[in-house]
Amino acid sequence: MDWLNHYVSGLTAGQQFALFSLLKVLIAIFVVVLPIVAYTVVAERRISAWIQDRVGPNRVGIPFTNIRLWGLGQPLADGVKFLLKEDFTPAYARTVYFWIAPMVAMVPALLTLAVIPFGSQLGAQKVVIADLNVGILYTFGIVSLSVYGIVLAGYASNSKYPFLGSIRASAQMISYEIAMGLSVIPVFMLVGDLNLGKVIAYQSSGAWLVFKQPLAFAIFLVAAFAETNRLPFDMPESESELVGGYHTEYSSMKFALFFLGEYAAMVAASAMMVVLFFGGWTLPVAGLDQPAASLGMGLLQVGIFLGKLILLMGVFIWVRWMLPRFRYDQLMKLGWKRMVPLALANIVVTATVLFWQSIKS
Amino acid sequence: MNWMLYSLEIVMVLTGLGILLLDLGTPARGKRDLGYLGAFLLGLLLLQSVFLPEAQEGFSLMSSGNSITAAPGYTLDPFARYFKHLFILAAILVLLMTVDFADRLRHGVSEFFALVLFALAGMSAAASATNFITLFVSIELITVTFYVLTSFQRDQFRSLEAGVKYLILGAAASAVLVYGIALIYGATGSMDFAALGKESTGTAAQDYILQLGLLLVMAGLGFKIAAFPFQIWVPDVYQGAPAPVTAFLAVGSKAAGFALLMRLCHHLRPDLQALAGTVLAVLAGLTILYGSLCALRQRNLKRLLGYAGIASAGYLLLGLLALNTRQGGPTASADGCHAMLFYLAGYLFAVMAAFTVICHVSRDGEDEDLSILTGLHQRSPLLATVLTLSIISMAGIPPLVGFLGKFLLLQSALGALAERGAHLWLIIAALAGVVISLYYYFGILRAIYWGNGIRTDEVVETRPPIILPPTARLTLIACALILVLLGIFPEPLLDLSSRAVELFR
Amino acid sequence: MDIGVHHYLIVSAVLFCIGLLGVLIRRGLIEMYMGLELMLNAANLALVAFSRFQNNLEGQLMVFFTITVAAAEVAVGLALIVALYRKRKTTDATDLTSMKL
Amino acid sequence: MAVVLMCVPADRRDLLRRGTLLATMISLLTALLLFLSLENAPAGPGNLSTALTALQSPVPLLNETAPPPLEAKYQFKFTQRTDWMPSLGISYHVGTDGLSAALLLMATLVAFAAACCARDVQRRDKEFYVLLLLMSGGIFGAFASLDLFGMYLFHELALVPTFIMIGVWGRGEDKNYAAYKITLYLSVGAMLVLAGLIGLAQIVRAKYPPAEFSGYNLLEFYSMLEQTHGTGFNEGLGPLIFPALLIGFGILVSLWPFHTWAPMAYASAPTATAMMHAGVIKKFGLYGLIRIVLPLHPYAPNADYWWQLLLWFGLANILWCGLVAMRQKDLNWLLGNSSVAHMGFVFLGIASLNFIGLTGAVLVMVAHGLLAALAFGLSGHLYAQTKTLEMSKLGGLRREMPFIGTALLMALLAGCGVPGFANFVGEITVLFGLWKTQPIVTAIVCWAALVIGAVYMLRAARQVLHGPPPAIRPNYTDARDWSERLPFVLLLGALLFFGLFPNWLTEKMNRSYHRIGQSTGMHTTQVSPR
Amino acid sequence: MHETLFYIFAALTLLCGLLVVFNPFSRNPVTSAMFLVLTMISISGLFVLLQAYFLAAVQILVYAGAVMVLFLFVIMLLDLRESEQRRLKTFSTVLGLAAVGGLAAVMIGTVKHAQAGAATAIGETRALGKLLFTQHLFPFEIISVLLLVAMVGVILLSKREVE
Repeated sequence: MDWLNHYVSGLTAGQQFALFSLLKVLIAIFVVVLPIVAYTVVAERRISAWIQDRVGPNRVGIPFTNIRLWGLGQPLADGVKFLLKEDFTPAYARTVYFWIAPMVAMVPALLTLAVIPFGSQLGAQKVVIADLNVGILYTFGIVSLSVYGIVLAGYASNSKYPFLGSIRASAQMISYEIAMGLSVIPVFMLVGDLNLGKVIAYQSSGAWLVFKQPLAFAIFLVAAFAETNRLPFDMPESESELVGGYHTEYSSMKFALFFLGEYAAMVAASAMMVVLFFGGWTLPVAGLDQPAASLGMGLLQVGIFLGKLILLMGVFIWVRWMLPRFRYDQLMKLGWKRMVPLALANIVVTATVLFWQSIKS
Repeated sequence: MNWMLYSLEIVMVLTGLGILLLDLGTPARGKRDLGYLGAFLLGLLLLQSVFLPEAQEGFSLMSSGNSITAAPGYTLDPFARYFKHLFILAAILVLLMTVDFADRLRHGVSEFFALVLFALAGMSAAASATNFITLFVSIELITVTFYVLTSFQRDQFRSLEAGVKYLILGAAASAVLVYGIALIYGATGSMDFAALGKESTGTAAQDYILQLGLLLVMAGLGFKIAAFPFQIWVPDVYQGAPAPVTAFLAVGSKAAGFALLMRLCHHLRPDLQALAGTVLAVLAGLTILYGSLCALRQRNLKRLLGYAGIASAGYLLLGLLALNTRQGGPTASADGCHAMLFYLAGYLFAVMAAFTVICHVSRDGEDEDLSILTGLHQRSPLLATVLTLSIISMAGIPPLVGFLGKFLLLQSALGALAERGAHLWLIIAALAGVVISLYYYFGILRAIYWGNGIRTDEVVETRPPIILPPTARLTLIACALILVLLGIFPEPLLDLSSRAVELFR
Repeated sequence: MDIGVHHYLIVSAVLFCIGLLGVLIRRGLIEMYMGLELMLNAANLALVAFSRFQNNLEGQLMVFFTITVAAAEVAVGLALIVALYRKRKTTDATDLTSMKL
Repeated sequence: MAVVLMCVPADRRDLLRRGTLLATMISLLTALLLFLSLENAPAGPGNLSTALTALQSPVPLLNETAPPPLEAKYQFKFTQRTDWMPSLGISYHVGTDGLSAALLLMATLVAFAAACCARDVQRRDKEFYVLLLLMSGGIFGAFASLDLFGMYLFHELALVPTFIMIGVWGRGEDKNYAAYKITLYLSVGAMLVLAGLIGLAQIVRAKYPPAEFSGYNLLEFYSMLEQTHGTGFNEGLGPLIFPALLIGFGILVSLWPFHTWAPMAYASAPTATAMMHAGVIKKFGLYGLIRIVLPLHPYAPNADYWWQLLLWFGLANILWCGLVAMRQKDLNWLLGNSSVAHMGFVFLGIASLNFIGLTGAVLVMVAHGLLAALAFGLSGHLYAQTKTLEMSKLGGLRREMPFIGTALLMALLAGCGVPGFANFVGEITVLFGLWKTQPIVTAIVCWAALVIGAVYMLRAARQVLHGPPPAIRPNYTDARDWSERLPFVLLLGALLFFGLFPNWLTEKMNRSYHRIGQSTGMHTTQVSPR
Repeated sequence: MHETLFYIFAALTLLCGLLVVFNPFSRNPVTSAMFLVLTMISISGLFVLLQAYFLAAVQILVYAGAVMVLFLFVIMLLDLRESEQRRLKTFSTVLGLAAVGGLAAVMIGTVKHAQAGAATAIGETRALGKLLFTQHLFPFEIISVLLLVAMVGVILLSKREVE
């Protein structure tokens, strides 16, 4: 380790920053997100099976052995399957966009994670890729880009169902983005800062915001479902109406990218909720609400964060199999006529309370 | 922050919102009456603004006689107040005009009323703007509202076409305006108009940036007032937009542009004033000639008035010429602005009267060709008389108020140029413009009184007399009376407008 | 070389001209509108650059307003273009000739 | 009065007609009274001229404010001055001296006659009478006004009525063209005048700051000239004022080469309009030349150059238009051209730059006003009967219409300057005056006036009144009763009266004008009579 | 670092901007729109370099995230595939090029001498917010009315015909 220390300290501040950032990015993607995504798929299938009172995928274990491991090898098998399937591009598709669309769908979800503090500190480094002052705005900016993947996919496919799906998607995502954005404003009014680290710090010194702002949380949750195109809001891909929506024409790895993108978006949304409403890496016990002093403590806090994240992912999966799909007009009505006014009311109430408090003190 | 200071804008917006809300509970037949409500409330507002207590002026902390500053970028000096009166008056007339126009607006009369009120709020804010942020924001409020208003009759292609043209060119003007603001901001380091008056501290390069920025800003405002190179939207938009919108555009939007231009020019430091004066002089001459010459061939009434409006924008620019003279000093420039204010007030009534007549004479979906006026003097003597008066006033023939406006403008321009004898061509252009304008204005008179060779008795058979609703009758008579009375007894208005430009002295 | 305000300004000026060019020579209304957006963005860039180098936040504030206005303008504008398209099945500026002398 | 008339329902024709007649009659009587009592009136303020203007024009009587020192100095009577637009230095200021009193008398007489002759208007007569009154009210105001702004404003009142009258009630194929032509020409002139007046006012304001701030006042202008000797006209836009006013007023009077509107408009206009315009309104330009341009002459740079131009243009008026008149086939065109030619005399009289010439010019103005009204009135009567004025289609009318025929003959004779009529006196005085400064011109003018005038006038008389009548034509009726004859009788009477007793006019004029001429230096510096 | 990033973003901005207007490979409006998105994002990068983080985020959020989606939406809805089959008029193109070239020369010539003050770290969201809600509250309110107008307008212009 000495040479490493030596090497690192020999670098300029800028180079150090670049190195650590790169490291963080690699870890976040390959150690955190992709495994979670992969196993969420398995979890989803198992949970749905459980809910529907069947078994679910339980065969695939370690390849070439007989060890089944409760089907934990399934993601690998799926991945191989995606890679090996024929990659088919329809003749009438707009080729360039057809290729770009899946990537555009995948990237924003990953980018969102850049500002999420997964933990407090590991050594001297903060466990966040970019500690932005305008973290939340950044998140929303990136999230707003995620619609391009779907829209482009629908456009590039040059076919009826994908097109309808993408139209729906863009309208739906833009609409719920508003509700989502409005819902978090009270949070930041309470915190007084846009930095996500500060949000966690605020929660560590008091109650979690889910208790202080239950309405905001509810709206955010619902909007998150819509943003990730998950049931009950999976209009863009509703199989029973649009075959597969925007990805009808996609196959093989391109399809997989959409798939992964959706789950990555789920991860991102859950992570946001953990940070905003569930105290992030803190637990109100045993001094876990202070920034970590040691490496072990730091890792533990990351673990806490991931635990909360997984719980929320579970909620996502659970809801998907419990609720029926909305009709499109109902979805819009809910978004515009219920969520937005409620979120606005929440802002006003919070502002009033804060104002009143400031007068009293 | 004193809310009373903003009370006019607040009330305007609230009235608009109120109309939108009331629309929900009003049966379809009663919706047009919301226009009366709006006009009535605006009337009250006008009263309130007239009697806005003098104590309002007590906010003044500056002793230089400058305007009172509430928050940065907003002032409620007599100048702003004068324009606010104008805008409110125009809006009242537009609302009243719209009530009779309502059955041609199939897509929501109440929204129309509300949009008019919002545009009014924008104009009102523009009159008070003293920094570029407020300027930009209020101009955009006006412009965006007019995009919608212009294309309001979306079942008619020409209305949409007008809207799209206004949109593209308007947006381009906004972009230019913002870039100009950026450059000025970069050179002065401040968004306030007042910063333009400070002595130059930077280098020559800084000055170039400032000048370029100023030119771009003037181009952006030139679009609003339809000065020469930026006038291309005018004829199509005037023709395509619904008549009340055209009227409002011709009066309100233009006046707002002039208000801003005047205030801006007033704050410029002398060398910039000279630059602006020269540019404006050239623009004025070209605008007058372009508008007058193009109007000659027009057959469409609204289009004709559009070109005539371009020409009158040119005359109005004459009022800013005084900037160009060192010797003239502040008094000369104040005289010019005084003339502009007076002209605008007269122009308001003339234009409103003319468009109200057009509203009643033209039928739905019909093109406003000059021939619709044929036999008007027998179909409705009142309409004929009022249109005649308004045309005469616009043409600048005594004793109507329009004459006095042109007289004042000419006087100020001559006064400004007297010391140097320069820009003589401009005066000649202006005079030529007036003469040319008589040709096309009198073409309208001719259409009213003896048509195009059609015997008048035949006309009576084909076109029934026009029956006017009482409010319209009242409005028209009021407009005509004001045109005449202000022409003969202009002193009250002169007094008002000279008090409004007091701060320019 | 240090990056000064003029670097940003040149970028913004060039971008502005590109946008203007787009407005002038493209004939599709939507493409023209995109050119307009470029112009507005160029102005924004200039404002932010000035704001930064003058330590004055008003420029950024102006950008905030500009962005908002642009959004509103785009909404209205696109609605208009759509309405036009419904009526005439065209979004080409050269087709807007119903009102000629 | 016009406003009152507007309220009368359109179907009461007699009422309309009588109302108009009454109005013009009252103003005629007032003007007469004013003219007669000019000598004896006190120098102080009086309301008579105000009353005259107020009768017709919309400017009502306001409270009187300023005492009139200047009025007395320049011998204006019946003055009244009231603040109108104090912030602009414009006041409602009226008053009369010999010159304007004479013109007012002539104007009211013509207006009365025109109102009498308006009977040929058959449709929409209400509008016609309203416009006629507006027109005459305006011109009375213009002659009575002592404020430059008011003068201009009152004159411009006639512009729109003329346009509409020619357009609606005019005759002939070209009436639209004629209407536009007269309007545009007149407005070009008016614009030049306006610009000149504004420039003038600015110089007056700059150089002559009196206690009560003004600028547009005629008397202050005189006073300023007298006190400052006209400095201020050499700098800035100053040098342009004189030519602008000269040309502008010239256009208003149909100065050659800007005269082409006049014959055409008179040929197309309805009778009353032609009478009013040719007789009275056109004289405003001359009035302006005498009132404003002439006093300015000694002080304006390059004035002599322009003055020379005026002289030659005036000469061209006589010769050119006389020759053109000779070639006319239509009676009204002939009369119109001859009227333009007569204007040449006035120009020459003014351009002669001496007192005698000026007196002659004013005489011609008055005489020609009466004459033009008479001639156009008669031709209007003819047209009403015959529906044409082409001289080849007329002939032998004197037998069928003895009264009209005789009157027309007398008018034509007056037109070619037969002694006994006022025209003769005026023209001869002009020539006397001109002789002193421009003998060669005078010779040409003499020849032209005598020969050309005689040729076309007598030719007209022969063709219309005598000669063989066309084969088939309906019976024409003469002027039947006194009401039809009255205007012609009055006009003829006045012509003869002033022809026989010109002193009646000239004395009053001279006395008041002398003072102005002296004080402004015209008389003393530029002209040395002996 | 700052310089490199500036040149990267500036080049990207201009390149993408140019491709919005002139695309030698495609006349498809969607392509233009996508390059416009890229331009916006690069400009946002420039904003970050200028330490205007808030505006950078807003730029992406509003322009790239909402405005451009709207554009794309409309293009797709109207199905403007080959919108520019008509030939550009040579004359107007040349004229436009000349005019814009002149303007560019003037602007760049003017702007290149602009002087830089010493930049210090500003651009705090908090400061911006304070400014917005105290001194410039009035324009802020006006903007809100403007948005309302836009909303009303869009609905009016695009709602279905009611008979």
